Amino acid sequence: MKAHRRKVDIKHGCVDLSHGSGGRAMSQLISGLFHEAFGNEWLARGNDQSAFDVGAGRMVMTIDGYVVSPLFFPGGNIGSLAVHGTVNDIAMAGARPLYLSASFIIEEGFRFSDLKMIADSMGQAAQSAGVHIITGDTKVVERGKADGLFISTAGVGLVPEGFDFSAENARVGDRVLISGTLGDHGVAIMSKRQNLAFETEIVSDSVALHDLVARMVAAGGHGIRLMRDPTRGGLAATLNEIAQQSELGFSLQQEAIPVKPGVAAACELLGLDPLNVANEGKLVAIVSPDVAGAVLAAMRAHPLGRDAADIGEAVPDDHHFVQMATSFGGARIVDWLSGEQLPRIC
Amino acid sequence: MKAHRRKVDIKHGCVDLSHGSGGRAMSQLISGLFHEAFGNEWLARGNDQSAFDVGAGRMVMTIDGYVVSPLFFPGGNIGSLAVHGTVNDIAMAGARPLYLSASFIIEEGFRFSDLKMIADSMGQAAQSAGVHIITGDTKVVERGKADGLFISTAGVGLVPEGFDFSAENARVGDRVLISGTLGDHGVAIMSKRQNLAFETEIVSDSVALHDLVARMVAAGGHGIRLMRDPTRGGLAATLNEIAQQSELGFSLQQEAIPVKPGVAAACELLGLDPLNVANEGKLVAIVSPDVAGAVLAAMRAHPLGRDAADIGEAVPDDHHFVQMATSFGGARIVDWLSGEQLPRIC
Amino acid sequence: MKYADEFRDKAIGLGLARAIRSEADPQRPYRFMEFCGGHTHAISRYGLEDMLPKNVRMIHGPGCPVCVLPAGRIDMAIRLAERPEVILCVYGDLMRVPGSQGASLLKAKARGADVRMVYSTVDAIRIAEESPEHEIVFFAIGFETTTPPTAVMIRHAEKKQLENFSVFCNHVLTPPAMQKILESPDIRSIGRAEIDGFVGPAHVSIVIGTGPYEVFAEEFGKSVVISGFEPLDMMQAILMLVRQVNEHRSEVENQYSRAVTRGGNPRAKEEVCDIFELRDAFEWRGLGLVPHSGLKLKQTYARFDAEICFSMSELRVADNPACECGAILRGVKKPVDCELFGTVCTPETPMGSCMVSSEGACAAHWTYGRFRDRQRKRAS
Amino acid sequence: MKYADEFRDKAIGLGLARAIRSEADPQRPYRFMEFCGGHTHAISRYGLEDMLPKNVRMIHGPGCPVCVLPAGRIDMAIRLAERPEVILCVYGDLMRVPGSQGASLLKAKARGADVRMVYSTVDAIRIAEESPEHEIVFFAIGFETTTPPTAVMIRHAEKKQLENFSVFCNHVLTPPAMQKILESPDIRSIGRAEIDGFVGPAHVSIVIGTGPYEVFAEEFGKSVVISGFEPLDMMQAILMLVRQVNEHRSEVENQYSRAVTRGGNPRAKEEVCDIFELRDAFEWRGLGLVPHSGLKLKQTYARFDAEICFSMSELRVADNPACECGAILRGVKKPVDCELFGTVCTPETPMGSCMVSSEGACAAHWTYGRFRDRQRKRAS
Amino acid sequence: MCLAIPAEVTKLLPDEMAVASVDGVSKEVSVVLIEDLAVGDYIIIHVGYALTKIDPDEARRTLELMRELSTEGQGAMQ
Amino acid sequence: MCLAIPAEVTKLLPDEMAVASVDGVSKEVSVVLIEDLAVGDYIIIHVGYALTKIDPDEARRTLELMRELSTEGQGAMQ
Ligand code: SF4
Ligand code: SF4
Ligand SMILES: [Mg+2]
Ligand SMILES: [Mg+2]
Ligand SMILES: [Mg+2]
Ligand SMILES: [Mg+2]
Ligand SMILES: [Mg+2]
Ligand SMILES: [Mg+2]
Ligand SMILES: [Mg+2]
Ligand SMILES: [Mg+2]
Ligand SMILES: [Mg+2]
Ligand SMILES: [Mg+2]
Repeated sequence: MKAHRRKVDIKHGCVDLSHGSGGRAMSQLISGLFHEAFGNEWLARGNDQSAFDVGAGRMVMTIDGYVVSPLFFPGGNIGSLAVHGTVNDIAMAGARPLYLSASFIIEEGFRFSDLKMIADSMGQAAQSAGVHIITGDTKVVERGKADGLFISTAGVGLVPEGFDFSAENARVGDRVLISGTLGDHGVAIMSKRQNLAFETEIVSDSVALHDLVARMVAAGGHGIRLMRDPTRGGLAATLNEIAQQSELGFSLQQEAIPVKPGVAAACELLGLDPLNVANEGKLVAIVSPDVAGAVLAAMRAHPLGRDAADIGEAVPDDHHFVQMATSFGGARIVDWLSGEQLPRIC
Repeated sequence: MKAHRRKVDIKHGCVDLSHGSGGRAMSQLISGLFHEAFGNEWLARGNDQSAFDVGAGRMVMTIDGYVVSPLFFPGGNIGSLAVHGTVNDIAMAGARPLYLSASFIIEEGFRFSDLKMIADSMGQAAQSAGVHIITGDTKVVERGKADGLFISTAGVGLVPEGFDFSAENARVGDRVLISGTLGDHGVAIMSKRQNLAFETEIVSDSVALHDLVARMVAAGGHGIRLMRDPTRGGLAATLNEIAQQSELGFSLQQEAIPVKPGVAAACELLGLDPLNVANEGKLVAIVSPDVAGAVLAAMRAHPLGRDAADIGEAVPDDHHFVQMATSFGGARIVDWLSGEQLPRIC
Repeated sequence: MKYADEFRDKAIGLGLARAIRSEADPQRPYRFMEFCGGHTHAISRYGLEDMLPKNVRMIHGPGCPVCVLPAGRIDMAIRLAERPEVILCVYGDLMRVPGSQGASLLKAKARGADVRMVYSTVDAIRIAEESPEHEIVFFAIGFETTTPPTAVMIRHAEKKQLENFSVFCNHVLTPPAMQKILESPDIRSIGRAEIDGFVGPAHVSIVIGTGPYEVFAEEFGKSVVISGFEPLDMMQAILMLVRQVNEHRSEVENQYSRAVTRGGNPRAKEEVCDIFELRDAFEWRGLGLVPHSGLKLKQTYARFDAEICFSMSELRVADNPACECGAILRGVKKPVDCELFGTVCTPETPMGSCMVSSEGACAAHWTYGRFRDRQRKRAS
Repeated sequence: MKYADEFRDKAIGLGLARAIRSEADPQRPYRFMEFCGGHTHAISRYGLEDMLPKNVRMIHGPGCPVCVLPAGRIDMAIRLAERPEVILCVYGDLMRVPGSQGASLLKAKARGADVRMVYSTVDAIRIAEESPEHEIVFFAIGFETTTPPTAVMIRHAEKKQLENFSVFCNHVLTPPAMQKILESPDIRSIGRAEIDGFVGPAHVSIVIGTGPYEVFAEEFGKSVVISGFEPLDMMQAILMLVRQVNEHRSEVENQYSRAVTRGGNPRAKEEVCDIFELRDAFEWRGLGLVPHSGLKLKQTYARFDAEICFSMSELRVADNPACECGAILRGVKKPVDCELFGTVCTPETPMGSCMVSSEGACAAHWTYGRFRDRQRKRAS
Repeated sequence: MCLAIPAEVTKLLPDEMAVASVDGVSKEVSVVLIEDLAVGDYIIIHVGYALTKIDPDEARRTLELMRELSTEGQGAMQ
Repeated sequence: MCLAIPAEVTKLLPDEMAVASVDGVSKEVSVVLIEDLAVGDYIIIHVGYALTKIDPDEARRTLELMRELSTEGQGAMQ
């Protein structure tokens, strides 16, 4: 008399309110779709939380909400993004990412087939980043109360002994290193927005950076002050934040900043500055000048740091300006963007 | 020439897309509203993640999405709920909750004043639970793409040496303890739904249970097999899940199950069973019979366990049925609810 | 809860159970059909089956308006809801009822149809007033109990001159369905239930009174007791039926005298008569076409009749051939006799009408009673 | 990027800078107004100020259609967008422009008004076709460059017989504003700018040609060079202006000969003439009423004129009295001369027109150039 | 579907509406189908409408009868 | 607002539309304001419309002139 668990009809079915109401339908969706995609021993235990062993030391925790539109974009989808983004925020602390948790908020009517593709991408992204999605939660809201799917991903990681990357650590004279070309993710997303629609071969750079970080830490050790991934708001926002927190300024060389021609062209078309455009697979590292060369070499030796560049230095500045010598020979400030109407890029 | 940071106009203002675009407006919202409400040393560092020290041992991690509607309900709001729910999922592992992270997905047009009330509630709930919200994220989506505000809260906690609460731990003969009256949260929420609207003095039981759990653990030690908070799907869903995972059945006494008269009446009115209705401040503990008395006494000695009751036992059952002897003298199954159209209660 | 709690008293219940056991003749079966799904639900919820002697058997009748609604009518409602201008207001019970090919209003809603759950017809009127740019259709279902509120609402809509409001009427009547069960012409294929008496639904009789059941006592020689829905009400009604059978009486008795009279509620009956008239026949899931068993709006109210306003064409969908609902609703078979029960057919994925609402025979047995199958198996 | 990258060559730029420095007479000031916000933006973006000798000073003119839009027109657009039936389509630049009391389209949108950012007028037409139940209004702004696309769209709407489409027209003209700056009657209160020459906007002249500027050379004795927007274009144009001043010439020269002719684009001009006509006067933020400086739809196209379709009443809002935009737009003051600059007034919370778009004088200085104020302070 | 419960009338409202209460839970219901309603009366409510009043004497009598029958049963078993 | 950039026409489309490309980024634009357009032409695009064609000879001449002026400048400084 045991009800045989019929598989969710992934090909034709879609999420309805019953999948969020704590009943059997929800449990079937979770085990039939998410556990399948993330499959690991922790999820299999079916608890509302998962336990793991840690050695004594310093851990980091982070969380990000992912609301990118469209959900599928050139170079990835919200699922891979939701792993990469959180893994990267952990990695930016110099930490080794360990475990993730994911909260899904789903609009009724969302197709199982899309959900499966997204969950599979998450599973694959997690696997290749060496992390496990050990716990999660699923909510379903009425049609018109969400935009298909939102994912919030939290994560924890282990910080190597003695490391404490933080935005206030930059010192005057430090070098600013960037791991590759800027603006790829934002341009890839914008190319798919109905009112902007343009064709480009640019794809999102969305990728997990923890391995690159590990190589950099090996090369630069405590000479690395801090790292950050220039996501929303782009390099401009990231450096302005660091300048504020560390109470200094930055002086950049525009010529040194790598930007793909397609990204530059799309930005010209839209009236944007690539320095304000989001990245999901790049990092900025502020490093002491004596290790900058070694760290840059380590970056360039890694596939994700092939285009890495030393783009400037930290300077004393009680206005905390980020300045840039333009390729043309002048100088200007690199400011935050001012609430522009950019699409939802992460 | 330093731009003086004008405070966000909490009284009259509302969230617009600029507050989610990674620029200065977002940074002002975060520091002016969230940091103020959660104020702690970790957030103040302004990183995308926060680090903390841990001793070696076992940790738990959990996440939940909160999409409750309405956002403000008798006995709490989405903010307090988003702390209590996550703290409780940690506590249910027998763990001491330590750190939370929160992801906010906000619909443009959301009033700052409401956001502040919610953030303040979160801050207070966190403080009285002895946890810190150490990192977070804010996204803003277009009007009509969310329902005011969604919060996802992740958390970590420390499991005492040797404890491993898990849904597969129940053993035949174990007692089923419940910490208090059932259905209060769900009824409080439903009373505010436009199409159901009824008046009641029932308020949500939303509260953090970690302290109660600590007392129980002190009293019952390793005799406690597992704990769980019967949230979405109510006691029925929780016990059915445990029955499945532990491969046994439960036999309950309806007379022993505490339900407030107002909750019972509202359920009659709506054709619901209180055992399917959500709780946010109750726990079920499955404990070995030899410690059941001590654990129950410890519960009753705690203000949050005043109405605690021993409601039944685990029985061998290869169908994993949850059965109940009714107050009237008959017997029935207590099943999951079948995708009923309940309002969004958590 | 006054007038509820006192009728749930365990001690009295055990006493009534003893009385039934002592009065029922162990040599003969007592087969009573509780027509109403509300009774089916109460039996399951309180576990009454355990309290009756083995030879007193309750047969679950077709009295759940959700269960008996044919798949074709659900398909019609879905088509209506899918029209961009239409907001379909429904009682929550209807959301999961299966139409053809696994369709349901719940799934239609997920795919974009505007389907709103309402608690009362009053809410449907409010929605119509709030959304003048939409067509609001109320998906009316229910037995005689639920029909007066629909009638009142149509009268209100007329008074308020609402032009964006109509009703998709699926109201059905109790007595014709009982009659169908007793004189079913397709007895050969399904078999005829041996029924010694009926537990009649008190909430229906609050409106129509006890009178309409007299035909079953007089013409069909069946005992009838109109019963309330609290467990003591039902235990008393069963005792009354046992006594009628023992005494070879076939009468209509009124157990629920605290709210039911012979004539019913005249105001409610008048409201219904003003607005509705009988259909020639109406299809019931499991029972097929039943003559004079359904209501439609009178010609004078045609402008509130969604079937006319939207030129809805009648859809017919064959029931799943493996589903034994027809036989179960007639009391000829039990849920466990259906090979789909509990495997393919569960409340999450109902294949037939009886699995749809918690008042359906199969759903009630699945949700509350299936542990007994195992006990029986062990016993045998 | 062909036709862009080669005009951003640093070596040539440094050479042109040296040429300017060597040809400019250190004994006299050269005060050139770049009328167009696009030029202001280019100067800031490439840091051209650093490359010019101190006595060659660029004065940022009023040529940003976003900045000069009066708060009253924004309020009018907000009122329109707040109508439930209206979808207002706007170029993204407009979203943050302040109306009265801190209102903006961005905030109106957050509070529920349906405001859609479009990249092109083509999108507005598409939205109108997709949403026949809504009124689509295109919030048209821009100088002569941007007017032809609006005209083309109105012609399309006519051809497609779109009945739910109209235009809230705020198109303005360059030459009348330049003239206003030169002959402003309120010179006493604001002061008159000393301007030796104009850098004319090439994109405007692509449409209208160079001819309309001849009056400034001939009647006002000002040097004019129509210039492209790449940094080399601007450096060359400045050099050409320095030479005109040195040689006491006042001519209209065309630096952007690769796309600008004396007559402009005849098709574009014809489209505009067919559909628009001059307003008697139009209000500019910072400049006040400027005669014959704005366009409106001709009577024959009145059905596409949102101001008529929605009986929009003219709203006037006084500018913030502390805001020095008027003087800045005339070249009499610099952003730092305003006491609100960078404290109360920033791009996040613009108080005046010049802080609104990145092409505004104050915004450009804040976003790209404010580090120079400190250098100046240190130097002094 | 035929779910109906007894509730006390605690307030009469205009437009043939009333407030009905059960154990502190109260809800507005239509009483258009009932004649001569007074505060303190008990009614049976169904989908937001009162269907009838409960006759307290009959209720008492029914309960007494049940008690009797139940004791008879007890006697019979002993 | 007056943002306009040069792009190459890579395809002519019906309804006076064309595809314009810049460094691999291509976008459909209206060319209704332009006469005699051919694939390979460069145009100035603004808010989705081509405003004019670029004259390649004039462009070359301008660049040459700039180079000259720039060298003069160099000479002047030395
Ligand atoms: S179990 Fe399902 S298929 Fe079988 S009779 Fe019941 S409703 Fe029909
Ligand atoms: S800084 Fe602001 S207030 Fe001052 S002139 Fe500029 S725009 Fe006006
Ligand atoms: Mg983060
Ligand atoms: Mg991040
Ligand atoms: Mg959860
Ligand atoms: Mg980050
Ligand atoms: Mg959880
Ligand atoms: Mg939880
Ligand atoms: Mg973040
Ligand atoms: Mg839980
Ligand atoms: Mg519809
Ligand atoms: Mg509007």
